[in-house]
Amino acid sequence: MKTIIFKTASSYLLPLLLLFAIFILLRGHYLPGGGFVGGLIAAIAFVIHSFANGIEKTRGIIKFHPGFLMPIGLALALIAAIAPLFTGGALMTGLWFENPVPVIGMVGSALFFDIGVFLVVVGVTLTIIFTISETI
Amino acid sequence: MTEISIAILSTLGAVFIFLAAVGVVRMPDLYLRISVTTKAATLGIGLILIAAAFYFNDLSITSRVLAIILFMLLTAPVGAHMLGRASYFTGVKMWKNSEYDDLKGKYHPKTHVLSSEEEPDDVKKKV
Amino acid sequence: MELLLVIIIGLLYAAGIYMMLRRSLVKLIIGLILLGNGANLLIFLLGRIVKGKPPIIDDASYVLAEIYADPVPQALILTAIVISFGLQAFAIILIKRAYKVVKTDDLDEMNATDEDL
Amino acid sequence: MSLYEYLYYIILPLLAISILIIFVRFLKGPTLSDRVVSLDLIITTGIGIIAIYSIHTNQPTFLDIAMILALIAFLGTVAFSYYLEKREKND
Amino acid sequence: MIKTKLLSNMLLAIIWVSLTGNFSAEGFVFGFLLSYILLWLISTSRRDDKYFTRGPKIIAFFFFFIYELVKANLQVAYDVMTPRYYMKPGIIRIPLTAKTDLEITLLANLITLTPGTLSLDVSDDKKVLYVHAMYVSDKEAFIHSIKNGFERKLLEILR
Amino acid sequence: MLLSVLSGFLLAACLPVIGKQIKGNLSILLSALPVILFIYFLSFIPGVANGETYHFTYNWVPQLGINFDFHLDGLSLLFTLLITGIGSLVFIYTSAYLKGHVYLDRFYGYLAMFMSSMLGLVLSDNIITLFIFWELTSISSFFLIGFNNDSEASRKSSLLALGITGFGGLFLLAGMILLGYVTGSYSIVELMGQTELIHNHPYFVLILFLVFMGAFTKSAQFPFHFWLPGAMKAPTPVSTYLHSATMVKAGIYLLARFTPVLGNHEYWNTTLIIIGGVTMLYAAIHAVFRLDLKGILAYSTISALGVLVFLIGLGTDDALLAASVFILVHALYKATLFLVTGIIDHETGTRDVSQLSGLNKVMLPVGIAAILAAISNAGIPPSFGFLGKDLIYEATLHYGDWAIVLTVAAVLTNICLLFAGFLAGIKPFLGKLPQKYEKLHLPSPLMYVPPMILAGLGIVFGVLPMIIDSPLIKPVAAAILNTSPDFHLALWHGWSVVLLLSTITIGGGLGLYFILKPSEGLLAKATRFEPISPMSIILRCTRIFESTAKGVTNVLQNGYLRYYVISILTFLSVLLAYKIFKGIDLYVNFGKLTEITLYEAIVLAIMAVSIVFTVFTRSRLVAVAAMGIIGYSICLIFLFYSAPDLAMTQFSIDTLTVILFVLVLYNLPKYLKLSDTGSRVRDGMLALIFGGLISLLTLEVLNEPLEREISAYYAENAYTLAKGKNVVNVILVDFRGADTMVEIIVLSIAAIGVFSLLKLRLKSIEKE
Amino acid sequence: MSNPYIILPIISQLFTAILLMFFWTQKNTQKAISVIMSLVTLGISVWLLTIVLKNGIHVTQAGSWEAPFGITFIADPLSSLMVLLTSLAGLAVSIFSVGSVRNARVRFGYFPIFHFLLMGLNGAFLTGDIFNLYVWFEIIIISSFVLITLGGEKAQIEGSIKYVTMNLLASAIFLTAIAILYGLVGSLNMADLSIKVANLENRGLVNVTAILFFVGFGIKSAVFPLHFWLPASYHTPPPAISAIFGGLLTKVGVYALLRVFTLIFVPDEFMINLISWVAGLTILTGCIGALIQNNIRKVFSYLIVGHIGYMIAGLGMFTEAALIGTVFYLIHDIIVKTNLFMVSGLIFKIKGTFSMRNLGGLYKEYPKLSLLMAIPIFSLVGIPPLSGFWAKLFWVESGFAIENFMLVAFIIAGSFLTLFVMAKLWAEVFWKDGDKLPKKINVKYFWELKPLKRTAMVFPIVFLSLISLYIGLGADHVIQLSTIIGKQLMDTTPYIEAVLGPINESQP
Ligand code: NA
Ligand code: NA
Repeated sequence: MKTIIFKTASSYLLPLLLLFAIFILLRGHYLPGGGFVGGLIAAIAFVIHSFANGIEKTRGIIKFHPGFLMPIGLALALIAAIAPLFTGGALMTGLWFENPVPVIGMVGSALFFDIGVFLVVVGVTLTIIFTISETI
Repeated sequence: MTEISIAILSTLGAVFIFLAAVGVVRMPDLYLRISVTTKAATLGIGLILIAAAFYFNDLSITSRVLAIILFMLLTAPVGAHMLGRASYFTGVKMWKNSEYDDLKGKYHPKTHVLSSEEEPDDVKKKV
Repeated sequence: MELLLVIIIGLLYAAGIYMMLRRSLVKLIIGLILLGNGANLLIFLLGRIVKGKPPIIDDASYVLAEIYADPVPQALILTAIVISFGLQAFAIILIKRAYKVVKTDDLDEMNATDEDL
Repeated sequence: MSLYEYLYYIILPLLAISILIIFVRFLKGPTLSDRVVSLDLIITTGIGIIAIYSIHTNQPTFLDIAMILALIAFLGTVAFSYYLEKREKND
Repeated sequence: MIKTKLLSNMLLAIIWVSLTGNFSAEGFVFGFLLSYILLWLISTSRRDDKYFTRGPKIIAFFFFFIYELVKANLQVAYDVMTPRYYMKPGIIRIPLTAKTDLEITLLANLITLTPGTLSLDVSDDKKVLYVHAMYVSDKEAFIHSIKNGFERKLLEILR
Repeated sequence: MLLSVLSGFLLAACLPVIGKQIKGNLSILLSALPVILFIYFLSFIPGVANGETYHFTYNWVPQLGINFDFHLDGLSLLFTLLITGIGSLVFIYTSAYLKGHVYLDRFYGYLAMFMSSMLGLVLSDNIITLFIFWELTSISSFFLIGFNNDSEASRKSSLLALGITGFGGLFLLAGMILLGYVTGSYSIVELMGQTELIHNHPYFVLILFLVFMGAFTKSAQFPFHFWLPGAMKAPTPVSTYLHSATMVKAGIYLLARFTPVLGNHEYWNTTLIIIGGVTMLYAAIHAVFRLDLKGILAYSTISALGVLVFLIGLGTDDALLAASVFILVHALYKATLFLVTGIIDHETGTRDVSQLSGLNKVMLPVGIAAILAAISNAGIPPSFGFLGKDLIYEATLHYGDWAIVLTVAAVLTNICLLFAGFLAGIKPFLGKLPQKYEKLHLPSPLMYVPPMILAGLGIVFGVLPMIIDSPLIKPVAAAILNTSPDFHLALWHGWSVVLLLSTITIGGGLGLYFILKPSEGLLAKATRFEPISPMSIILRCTRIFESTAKGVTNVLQNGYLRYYVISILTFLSVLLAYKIFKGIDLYVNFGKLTEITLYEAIVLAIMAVSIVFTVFTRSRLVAVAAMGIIGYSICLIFLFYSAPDLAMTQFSIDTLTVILFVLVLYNLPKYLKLSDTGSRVRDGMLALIFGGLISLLTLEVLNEPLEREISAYYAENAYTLAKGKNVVNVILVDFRGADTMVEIIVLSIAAIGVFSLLKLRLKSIEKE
Repeated sequence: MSNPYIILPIISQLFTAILLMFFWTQKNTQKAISVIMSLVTLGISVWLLTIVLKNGIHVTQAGSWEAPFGITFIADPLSSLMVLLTSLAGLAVSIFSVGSVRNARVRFGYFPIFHFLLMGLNGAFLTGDIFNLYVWFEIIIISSFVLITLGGEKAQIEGSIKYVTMNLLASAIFLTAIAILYGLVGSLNMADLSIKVANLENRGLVNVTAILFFVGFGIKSAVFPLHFWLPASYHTPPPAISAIFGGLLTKVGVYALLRVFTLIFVPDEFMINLISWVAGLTILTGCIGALIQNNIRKVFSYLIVGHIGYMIAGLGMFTEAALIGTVFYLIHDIIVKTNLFMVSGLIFKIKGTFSMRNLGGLYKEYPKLSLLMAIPIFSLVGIPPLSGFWAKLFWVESGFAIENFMLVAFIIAGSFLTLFVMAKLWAEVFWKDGDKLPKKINVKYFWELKPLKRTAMVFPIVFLSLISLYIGLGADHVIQLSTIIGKQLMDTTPYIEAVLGPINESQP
């Protein structure tokens, strides 16, 4: 859409929303939120940007096909899930670092898992919306 | 003291929202409805959110409330603009008592280019 | 409150079914979505509803002490919602593709595969 | 009447009634744009309800939902506008 | 350029800190790093942003604006609640002094948020703003009030 | 022994590989297998003659007690000798008959497979193994009948044959299983010891019925006989081997085998006498009117099979002895006649008996074989056939009150059979040789020697019955009777009623032969009754069945999705309603319900209206938007009832769904076709009933107390063990993290699906 | 016995799928990865079944949360067997895909989705949690949706709409059933449910819930009158996809029915009658439908329905022997149906059509291939002693034992119809003179393919044919295995104790 107003607003919204998305992701273990909603917000940020500036521009920002985020996220989640297997533990057994990390709190495999979820959700949402917008 | 300010803020907020609600029903055309609701609702929500900030009296919550308000102030008018513009394109009519329509004929129907030309006075006429 | 919710759930199921029985592919998908919503609410209600006590442990404590809402149905619904989203997204795109190749939204014209080819 | 009762028995119903009124516009239309306006306003009002409810239940976490509502309401409006323009173009 | 980036970065870090409510040094450092990465991720070489340099001024303008918003609402409220319509709506063409995208956008948004006005669109050559207004008793006076009111004040702050 | 049974399969399995090499003159080498087997089985004669039986056990599926338990007694020995003996001759004959045929290797493969199956059938003591071999004979027969598969008639006949025999086979299977269930054993030898138990068991009639169905279909008894004439589409060696000498006798074998188990019971005897009697008469009369040599032989074979069933049905010692003899008699002369027919067909190119005469002049050895066989068939002394016929009359004459009726039936049958035999065996060879056949010459000895051997045996056994009397026939009768009978075969029994009957038969048959001249007109007269023949009736039933099948399938599988949905929901609703109203004590515990508040009621009211609006609005977009409102209302409900995570997710997903819809809908055409009021009312009723049932069910479940063991555990341990305070999220990423893992995979797949659905365009070469 | 590695069949498929996504555009790499990893998974599955048979049931609790609090994965003989069968069929179809799936489809995610589907199947078999089962079902559904529509041809779309609708409806019903079950007992672990449901006093509600599960799984396994989607859709996608659908997908429904109706809801008399009637009518509709079809894939599709009826009949008789029969048939059916759909693909490649009217002469032109194809065709019929035969012994005997003659009659009738249908198919496709039949343009015929591709299409058929020969001729081993499983289906105590630990005496 060719509107200066929207275009301008969207370029400021993008970093803000991404920040918010990561915020939601990281605090999910303590308060409502988490990888899924966080990922959705991040995706929405890009979608809004693409509505305003066209998909090509948004693609330029992401630098690769968003679908590629899916295997990356899946791989991350998978690694987090099966890491315990290498030490003889059951699938998805929580592995935790000894001490809490500042800001984030306790860091463990669950966090990496959630980040995997986050990436997958971003990849999925963007793939779907971009594909359909392109073929309209 | 806090309680009273919360009560006042939330009442005002609710009333503004109520006004917006009545407005959206009562206003005779789409543009007026957009016009009414954007501000009434934004203001009303802002007030209620501030009431909440007062209530919790916590820095992180206050800052979050401010972030929401900021965000709404940023997006509400943009949304209104987009919807208004798109509606005009699709030929949503203005209220019969409307006085001017400077936008008439300025959109190129195919390319959606909006020109800035001022039309001759004889063309400019009441709707 | 449960009574009202029960009625709404029944209504959602009924509406979902009714929409599935229309001839329009779009309505069919809407029907399926309504049905999904009904099922989600059903899980929610049957996990027994509790007002205003989200299952979040507050800053000071280590366990959920007082009466809290059952977190299990919530987790189930979350999963179900997300999964249905994936399925719905696909189904919605299917509408588009179907329109492209069959040139209609009318389900009655999509029955060639039941004929003997 | 305590603040809680006030919020619960006056403000919350007032907001709910507002939604009901807006919903009338949604039902009446007549154009899709009107419905989008009312949808947007319903969500906005929803944010108000959430804020009041978070006070009532003393759960500040609900405010985050408000944030997401605001964000997504915007997305919805944008998408509908996008749709309206696209559709017009294809006619 | 570097300065602009740094400032945006700082601002985002501050927003992060207020979002999380964690006003400690670590929180800030983390927010700073995070926004640094984000800015790096979303940056394109063509960008030339001045938004973040104007941060504080914008916040000041924000409070001025709240006042206008309340005023606007009261006026509309009256019209909504009373049975008769007092309005004379119309779409008005307003020539712009504002030049940059940011100026135009802010102006348009502010106009939308003020009494009975709604920015419908900006012409593609950025010379004209089309505004839908509820009360246009006198067209020239209306254009003048916009240009002298919001636009001037805004440009003062921005430039 | 296992090897001897399975060797045919091995040979068949090797043939596709080595087939190319043996197609030429080497094919006769394959005959070595049946010859060796024949000799091998001959070696059992002395032992069997002494009343010994041999038992061989090879484990196969001991779990079920299904093993290769081979039991060799007189009965099985007779059959193995027939199978391998006639088999040897047929193998030899084939090497000349189908010389140079492209698919000769296949043919031998099927033949070998058949031979093995047949051997397995007659040797098995285990009734399940017996059934397995039984089915294998049907399958081999299917392939052999359809050997000339370019011809549609061949394909049809083979399907028909397989249809009938397969159909019966399944009954037999059920019967065998039932026998096993009743007695706890699958061994025939053991079953013989439990006759009393079986006879008195409530399932006895059922068992009889099932076994009979198997035997009758296989042995082409009325009314299942009609597949056999069709089976004559097969090359002549097949007709010889399968459809006269061996396979069709499997049913006879089965009945004989089960006589000690199931026989000696009123139902057994009556049924067999009636079915056998009807078959022998019906088919014999039919044989008279045929023109096609093979047709004549087919019907006379059916008739002969009827005679055998009839005899087994009589069940007396005499009758069973007669049956034992007649099996051999028939095998010898009928195989000869078939082989001869094959030669005639091969040389003259026709099988129309009205066109054939005087062939003796060009192929005398063949004629001799044929005439000898016809004599044996006619029961003219001193042939072996005479001996057989005498025994039959002996049996009928001594069958109490019904003796006269039965004897008359037997005589009539034999007259017709005699006629048929003369028609096939004598008519072509005597008389004037048509000019067109003058240049014919004798075929390869490989073709005419086998029938000569068989026909010769038919006379030798008649003259010297002692050769086979105690070594072969006696043990057969012993096996059928399960006792040791005392008798001797002899050509001459002195002047008796039996001799009179024989004379009448021969006289009648000869008379008929000279009066009736086979012609088209005669055939046409006979075929007038075709529409009421069992074949027509059964085929008509099949057609009705098929069109019903088509109708039912088309009605069920009508292509309209909504009817599929309706059928599912009706099914579910009926079951639910039945179970809810019948099994549940309906009540509502109001004390447990929470209060109703105004704002929630408003939200729910809005939701209800939106639902109705979604359903009834005419615009798809408005429906989608209304669906959005439904979603937002649900979001608020989640919020009110302590589910912030859910509210967030529901809200975001709902909006995304609406957006997707919007993006997809923009180019869809207006939907105009509205369904009629009737169907809308019907759908509405169904929907409301279903929704109502779900509501009712929900209310009832709400009355029950809910155990909270699991959520209590989560509440306890979410922070202490899983280090998270948002219990829902802890469940999602930890307690039930596997769900979430799967969930994101679902999303990824959906995204890939969307991507390929919209982007993938097949090039025309890639479309399939 | 606790063993965290029992989930390896799932993990290895997931790993494969993710790996394939990284090689999105490299079709040859994808093919190689798919085949190699299918082999690896097969190895893992063999190992799994071996240890389960040797040491008893193996369990792992995801997240190390003791049952019933976490999600239990459990490898009992039945689930390990299903995993093994999935891996066998998976390997065959993977190789077959190398030869038969078009590059365009490979470039749009065929192989990743295929492995996701296999992962979903393995997950469904190995999980011990009812909601987790739902989730795996969704994986199966979504990946099958994508596969069935991959290419987006008209027939595919039309078929898939029915497929999608019915599966989503089934999911909704399944989810409803889970909701009610949770609302009644507050648990999701199947072993735990087994105990808790048995202890529930309100049997009426339990029965209603059972109905919901029955219908939900019934749709998925395509029983009458819930099956209509199957004949409408299974013949539409490319043959490799049909093969995996025909072989495995409906059997997941059967598996779920077996699991739920032995472990959680032990059928009462009403349920037994219901299942029996449904089974009988399923056999009849399926086989009758097959009788009148001309498209060979539709013939096979209808036969899937009919033969699902057999397996359900085994459940309906609810005796140990009948269940043994069902398990045996399950083994046979997965292998043979997968094979048959591959055979149909091969026939299509050779002749360019699926229609019997236009097919013919195969026996003349490709005698050895025809004989090869005869193996699955006649195995399906159950010509003794081929693999389809043995299960019928168990069912017929059970039917007589419990005096359910109706089911015996249906099974016999079904066998006869199958025999006739397949013989007709043989006569039409292989025997009929094929010289005069029309040739299609724009189709790349079998003989034009590269030798590697031809091998890739023929080898898996050989592979599965050998397996079905083994099932038939070496029936003893398979029966031993089925007997172990059938026993455990009737006596669920080992299953429950493996998950929850020894049950104390106070619980009934
Ligand atoms: Na979360
Ligand atoms: Na989830």
